[in-house]
Amino acid sequence: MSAVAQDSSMSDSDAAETVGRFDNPALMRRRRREEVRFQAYGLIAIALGMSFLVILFGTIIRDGWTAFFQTSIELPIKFDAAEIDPDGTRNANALAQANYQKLANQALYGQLGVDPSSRAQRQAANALVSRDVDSQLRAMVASDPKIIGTTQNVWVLASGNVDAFAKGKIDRELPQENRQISDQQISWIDKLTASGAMEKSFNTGLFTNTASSQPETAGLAVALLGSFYIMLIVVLLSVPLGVAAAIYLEEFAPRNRITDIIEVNINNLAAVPSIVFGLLGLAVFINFAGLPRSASLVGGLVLTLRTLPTVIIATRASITAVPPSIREAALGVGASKVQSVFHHVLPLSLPGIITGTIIGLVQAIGETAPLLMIGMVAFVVDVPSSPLDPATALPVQIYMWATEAERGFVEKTAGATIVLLGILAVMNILAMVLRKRYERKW
Amino acid sequence: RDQVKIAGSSTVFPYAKIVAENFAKANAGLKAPVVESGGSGAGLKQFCDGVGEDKIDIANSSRRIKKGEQETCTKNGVADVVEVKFGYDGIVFASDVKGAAFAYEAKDWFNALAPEIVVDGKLVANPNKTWKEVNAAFPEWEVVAYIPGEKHGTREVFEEKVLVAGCKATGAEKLIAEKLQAAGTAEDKVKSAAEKACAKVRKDDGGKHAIDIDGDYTETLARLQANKESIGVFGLAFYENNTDKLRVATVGGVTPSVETISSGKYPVSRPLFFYVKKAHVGVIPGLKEYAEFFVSDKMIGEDGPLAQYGLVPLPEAEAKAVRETVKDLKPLAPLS
Amino acid sequence: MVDFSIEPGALNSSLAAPALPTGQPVDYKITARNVSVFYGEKQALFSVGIDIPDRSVMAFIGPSGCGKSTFLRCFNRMNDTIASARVKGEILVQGKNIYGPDVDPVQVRARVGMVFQKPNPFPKTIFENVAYGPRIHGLAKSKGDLEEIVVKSLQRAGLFNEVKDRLDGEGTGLSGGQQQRLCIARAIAVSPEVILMDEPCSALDPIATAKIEELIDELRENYCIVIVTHNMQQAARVSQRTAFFHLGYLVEEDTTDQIFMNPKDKRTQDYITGRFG
Amino acid sequence: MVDFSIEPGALNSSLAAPALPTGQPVDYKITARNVSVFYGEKQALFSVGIDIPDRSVMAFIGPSGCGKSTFLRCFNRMNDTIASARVKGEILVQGKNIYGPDVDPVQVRARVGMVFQKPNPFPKTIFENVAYGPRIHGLAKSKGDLEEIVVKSLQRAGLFNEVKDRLDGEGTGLSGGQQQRLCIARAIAVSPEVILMDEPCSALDPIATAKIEELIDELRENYCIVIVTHNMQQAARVSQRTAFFHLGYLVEEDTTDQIFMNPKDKRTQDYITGRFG
Amino acid sequence: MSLSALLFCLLLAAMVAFVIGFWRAKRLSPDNPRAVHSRPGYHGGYLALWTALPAILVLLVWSAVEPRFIQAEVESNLPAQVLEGSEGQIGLAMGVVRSVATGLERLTPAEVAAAKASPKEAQRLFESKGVVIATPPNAVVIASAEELNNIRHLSRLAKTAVAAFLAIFGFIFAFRKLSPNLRARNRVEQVVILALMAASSVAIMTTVGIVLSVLFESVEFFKHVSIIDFLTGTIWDPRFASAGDAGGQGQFGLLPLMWGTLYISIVALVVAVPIGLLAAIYMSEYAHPKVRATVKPALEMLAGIPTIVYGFFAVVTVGPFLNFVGSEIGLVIQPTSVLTAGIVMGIMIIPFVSSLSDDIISAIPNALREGSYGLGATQSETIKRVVLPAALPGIVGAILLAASRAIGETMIVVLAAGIAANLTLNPAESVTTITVKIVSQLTGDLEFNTPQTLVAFALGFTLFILTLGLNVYALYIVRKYREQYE
Ligand SMILES: Nc1ncnc2c1ncn2[C@@H]1O[C@H](COP(=O)(O)OP(=O)(O)OP(=O)(O)O)[C@@H](O)[C@H]1O
Ligand SMILES: Nc1ncnc2c1ncn2[C@@H]1O[C@H](COP(=O)(O)OP(=O)(O)OP(=O)(O)O)[C@@H](O)[C@H]1O
Ligand SMILES: [Mg+2]
Ligand SMILES: [Mg+2]
Repeated sequence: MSAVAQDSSMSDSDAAETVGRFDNPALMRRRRREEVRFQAYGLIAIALGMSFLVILFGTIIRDGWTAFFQTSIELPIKFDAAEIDPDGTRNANALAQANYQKLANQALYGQLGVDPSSRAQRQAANALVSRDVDSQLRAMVASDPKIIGTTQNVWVLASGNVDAFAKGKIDRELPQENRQISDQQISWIDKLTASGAMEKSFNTGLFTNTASSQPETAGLAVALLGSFYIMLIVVLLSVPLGVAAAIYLEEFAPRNRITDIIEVNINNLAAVPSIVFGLLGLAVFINFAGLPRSASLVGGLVLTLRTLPTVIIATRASITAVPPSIREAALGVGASKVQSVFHHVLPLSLPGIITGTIIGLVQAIGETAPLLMIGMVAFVVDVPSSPLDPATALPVQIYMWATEAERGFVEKTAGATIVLLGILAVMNILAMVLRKRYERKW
Repeated sequence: RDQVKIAGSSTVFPYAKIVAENFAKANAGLKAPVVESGGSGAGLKQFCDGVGEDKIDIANSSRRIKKGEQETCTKNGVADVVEVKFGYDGIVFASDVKGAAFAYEAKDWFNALAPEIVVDGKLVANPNKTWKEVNAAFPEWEVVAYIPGEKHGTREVFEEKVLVAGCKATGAEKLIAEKLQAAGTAEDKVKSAAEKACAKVRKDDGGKHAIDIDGDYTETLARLQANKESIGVFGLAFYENNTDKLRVATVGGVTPSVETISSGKYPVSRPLFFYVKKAHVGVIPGLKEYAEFFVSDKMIGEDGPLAQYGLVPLPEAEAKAVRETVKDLKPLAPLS
Repeated sequence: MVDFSIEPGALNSSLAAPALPTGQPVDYKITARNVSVFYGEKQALFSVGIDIPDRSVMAFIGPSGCGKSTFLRCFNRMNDTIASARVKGEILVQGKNIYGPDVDPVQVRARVGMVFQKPNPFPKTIFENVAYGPRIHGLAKSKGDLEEIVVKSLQRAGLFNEVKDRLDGEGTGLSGGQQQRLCIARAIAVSPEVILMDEPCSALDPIATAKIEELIDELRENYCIVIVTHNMQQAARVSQRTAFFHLGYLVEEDTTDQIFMNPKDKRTQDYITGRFG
Repeated sequence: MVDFSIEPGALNSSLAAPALPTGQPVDYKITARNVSVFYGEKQALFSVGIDIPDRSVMAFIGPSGCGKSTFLRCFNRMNDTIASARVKGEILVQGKNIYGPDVDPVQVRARVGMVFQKPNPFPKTIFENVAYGPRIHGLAKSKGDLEEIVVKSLQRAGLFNEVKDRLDGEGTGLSGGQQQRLCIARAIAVSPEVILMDEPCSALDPIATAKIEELIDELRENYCIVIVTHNMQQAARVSQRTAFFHLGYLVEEDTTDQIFMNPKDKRTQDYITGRFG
Repeated sequence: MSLSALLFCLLLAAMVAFVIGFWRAKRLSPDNPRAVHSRPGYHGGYLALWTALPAILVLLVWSAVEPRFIQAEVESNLPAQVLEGSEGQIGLAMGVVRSVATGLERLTPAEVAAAKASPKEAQRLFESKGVVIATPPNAVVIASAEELNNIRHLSRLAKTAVAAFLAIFGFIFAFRKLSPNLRARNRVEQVVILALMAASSVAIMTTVGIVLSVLFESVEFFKHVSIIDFLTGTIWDPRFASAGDAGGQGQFGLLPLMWGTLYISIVALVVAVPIGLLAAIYMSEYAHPKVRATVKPALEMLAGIPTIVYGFFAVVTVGPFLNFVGSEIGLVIQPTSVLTAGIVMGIMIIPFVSSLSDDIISAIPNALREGSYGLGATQSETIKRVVLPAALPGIVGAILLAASRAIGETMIVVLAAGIAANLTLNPAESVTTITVKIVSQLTGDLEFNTPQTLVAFALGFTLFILTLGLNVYALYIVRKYREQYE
């Protein structure tokens, strides 16, 4: 025993030889330090993990929150009957064919005092509003032909570059030739802003628009719907299949070579790079089964196979953690094996199953590579009405926007990521609630 | 199927998108085509997979179809393929907007990136570590160039129009050819073998001088911003959309632009194609219309949205020929 | 050391276990022949044979680790659930070999109930613990029926008063003895024909023990009961016949009186007089 | 129903528990004052106070669910591990309040060992189970030392002979009684100052029980032992003082002789004569 | 009736059968439920299964075969010049026929007549009903389309009849079997177990599918490149088939890629396992439940961020940061390096370790912890020596899953580790992985039937074998250290 002063009055060394050993203060201090250190490690680990999360989210949100706002310009547009409907027949087809862009441009020239005879000036002014303005005006006319001949104040979308400039993504201080926005345009923008004819508002188009080659009109509708279909398919297939497979392997399968092979095989599937699943999907679902390319059904099936190993592994792990005495208790009152599993083991392993499912889903919702092989990395304009129609998915949209050249897509990329993270957060909160309901200690 | 399906090059993808979008607006009864991006090779592979409703109708490509690919096509029953060349893609060199200005000659690139260069009439391992050593007019930056990875069609153009040209200009090619001949390479193969050797890129210093980029130009841009003293290779369209971040270098004294490229003054560019499956015309609604719409003056003309985006338009004569080809659906003759 | 042995002679007076009426044709509920059990390579039970009459209590006694639980678990094929365990020989319940090829072990277990050595309540409410068996066997026609069964079983197991106001509390939140009684209630709730009890009273205080013994006595009227116990007095009190096990062998089996007062085997005698080991 | 009560008079002769020598200044190892325990809202123990002398055995008796285990678990702050449990009052071990603010429960538990009601061997080998405590407390200088401690502890718990040739077998593969003895061996391997035993013999046969009782007797020479038991004879045999609990209250606490022969409280009397409930 | 309507009807029938079975079983022995082997619910299930299952199986098979059969039938009536064409061309023609057939079904009889009269009118009519076709349909096409509609109609009728017959027959068969002795539970449970088994066979079939979908192309690749060179080569330089030069073959040495894969995965695990495991331990053993309830799902979000976002994070933030740190301490850390990729990937896979381990640790029975505390062990000792060993198999499973994810990850590596295949020990240099090469060879502008693209399949196959080996080893380890509690 060391001679160091004893640090606890508990250690009254009354019961000398044998009993005093716990008062080895050096050892005790070491153990206590060990304990503190261990807890600290845990805290540090959590702190690290959370700070990664915060940093990642921070950068994404910093880059992306502006995507939820959009610059528009208010123009007094004269719906000139001579321009729109020269014959005066109000024929829908004729109305659709009219040159609405011109109406907007003319309103703009008036607003800014542009000299219509200078081609350069005209072009510079035209570049302020979105090329999509014609669809907007056409839709207005189509829904209410009575506005023909009147002048309406219309908020039209500013072009991507103007939007980026208004959000400070293009540096005003740069020399003109290095900017997408000329000095002339800047002065116009300043003028519009000063007069209140240029404002930022919430960008509903981000959710309702489909793919577009211009950042200001590009939206996530197709991707959201595609991801929704995919997730629906993945949840409906991978959870029952995965849980069933795990139950079979853990509770019913005889322990032998074959189950070993299956076990290894499932673990192995989890390591197969996701693009290989894409190859599989291409070979099996598209070439063999004849399902259409680019369809979210195929995407869902491929990601189901991709998610399955995760669900199976997590489920098996939590099934093994259920103590055998619970199974015995059930069998002892005359429950069959199937009953004991479904009545007792499964409910007890639900938290683990939920975790596995969530991790699998979270992984599936962020997957791009396999979708590349089955044609979902695509430009899709039409909103899919069923899982058999061409669609994209959120991560794919993020991937495609990330590789776009235009400045406006940079914030769109981050904005779409925020949307994805929002969905993840919702899924996680759901899982949290479920897990809480089923968690038990015994 | 009531919708055209397209796949292929990611370089052509942005152009195809713009056309697809406008196509739908211009044709009320027809749906917008679905355009996939996955690389020319992947696109052509699907394209040559056969005819049928479940196969794609058009393949975009940033290079010409290869002989082997055409053979596969024929073998799979895709006999008649219409080749449509719709414009050029300029390839530019750029550094960070606040960085130094570069005025390249092809030989500068060769001297910077080749594994062996000519010094005093002899081939030696490339000793150049900084751009200043390559060319005294350049700043003292370490040689760090982000060049397209080997999977990119751009790489081929870079090698052919820059490295091999530089190789020839510095006289390295001759030395290499001599060396090959001495090593016993057959006479008729020496030329191509030497050209191939010229296209090699140095790998010394852990490969930090020439860094392959497999991703897109956004990746190159990100890397450039992470390391401001470096040079990247971009497409003209990408550069034009990012002039506030990039400073373009001249090649042979010519600044790259739509005009200089279409006039042929700027040397580094490549044609862009798409291929139409003739068997699907008349079966898939909108296919022929799409192809015609694509090559119309409204799209690929000098004032069209593609040029606005950065496409180098075809010279008028070529454009006219292409329109003819599309109209008559003239199939591509077997390549030699 | 305190002497805690029971003098053989003393048994007669203090332990009033009624012997089986002789002369009657005995109706055996369980018959085991040549039962050997292996855990992997290790043999835990060696060729044991026994006949257990209906409407009576059979006690298994013997030193710890001698194979009592193992043998008991053979009667409802509970050993099937241990991967390494292998059972040889045959066990007839009501004349039918429960290890026969076309036998459904589930049905065996429904007929042969079991209370385990370590209390193992389900991590559910107390009510659900007891109601589980009747539910899966469809013993209750209505909710009222079910409640009645649960209450009755809890009462018989002597637990009802303690838990009556928290039937929807967790079964695992009970004290050790309460858990054991809960398990007993759970077992009798399905009224099996045979009840196997592996030291049902080891966690119980004398009063609770008395209640359980009373219950056993009552159940004996209709059922066949096999009980493992370390408490010799208990064996003497509740059982009609007793079997003594040692190192995996059935050493001696006879009426309880015989075993306690007149053991034939030296080992039995040594054990019950505490002169063992 | 068989009468299994112990006549108060009979105790004197058959149970030779030596009472504490009187007149000496008593040296209390544990002193509890006003201890109340709550599980969530429910109060399980009501303001209990007790003094436990050193070098003696204190037995807790009482009906199932009366709070014996709960109280016992207060002595080494084991209740800390149950999230819903709250302890009020103070418990002094060797004069120091173990619920004091600067007390390390770990150190408390090292000094106050425990054997649990349900055997809970670690899923390790038998050797590792016993070696675990000495290892973490650094009690063995060498491998030989450690082996010696393990063997000795197993011997004292009366398990060594049964498991000597499979020390590297799984602790969980033992029979119920063997597991319990393993847990006892594990607890004494670290030779704590106080040993708390929650029904240590409930899973044991008489011989093993005798061994454990012998062990308790032996340990008493140096340690303070608190034992929960349902077996009145056992309480009488091994303890010097006995405390009777009922419904969360400490009803009576006195020398074992007094409690069994001359209980002051009606409830105590009823309980030990089996007239309870 | 359409397939979905039929399936719906069968499900309805199954429900009815269930109810009938249920009531029938209740009547079997109303007083003594024990006299009946199985609960009424199982009898109901038995009846329902017999009613619906055979019919559904037959229907599914029928529907799988039907299109081919119909196609063959209609095809045989197509004009000869179409039939002479390739299979694809016939397919295209059939596509048109199918579209026209759909169109015809949407027309009123009067319109049909009009359509038959004039192809142009037909095209216009179809378009007005939402069926767009490329060329005006001629008479032959319309005739074929009508035939197609007829056959479809017939087939649908037959299908309905067969399904109805099977359902009724199955119901009667099963109903007559209902008796107290019927082991309905066992039967139903057998079906359940079969279904479970089928579910676990999906995994096997996936593997088979994967092997098959990469095997042929791999074999094709090995015709060009010797398998030995591939496996033992130390240089990866598959030359781009340069301008007009088809024979541009390079060196396909696997080792640098394999090394890169393993190296990056190891770095990722070195980041993720300690952080994940310690976080899991802290969450399940120390933290307040509320903290756990928020931290756990928050960490899980890390797994869902698209990898391209991670990739750009690596390029823009982590790479330069490491470079800066390196230069401060006098090391050259390239912005794209093993470290960058490993660290970022490690961050991504943290939740795989943390969440799964947390669940598994929480599932360890409390009695074990109490046993350890009772001996005076500190909480950390208890965790390290009792809880973790008991939880080991599950934790290994979690780590394996994380490792798997790391090995299979692509996007992060492309951006953060580069695409240069180096065989280096220096973590500050850039390497590349098998997956990167798979993706880049598959998605590039390369010619598709050259070794340069075929190698992607060989790589996929090799990776498959590689991870298989790792998993076998892991299984062996788990078996060895497995601890069973209770
Ligand atoms: N699952 C098992 N695996 C391996 N051996 C086992 C297992 N269960 C029991 N044994 C061994 O079989 C023998 C008999 O065990 P059993 O549980 O039948 O004893 P027991 O008579 O019930 O003892 P106790 O009275 O202590 O409960 C013992 O040696 C025990 O160690
Ligand atoms: N974890 C717990 N949560 C809630 N209530 C509990 C818990 N543990 C014990 N109780 C309750 O506290 C009371 C006292 O329990 P305790 O375990 O102390 O009884 P005991 O005297 O040891 O009984 P036994 O002899 O049956 O073991 C009982 O009513 C019990 O139900
Ligand atoms: Mg036992
Ligand atoms: Mg207790």
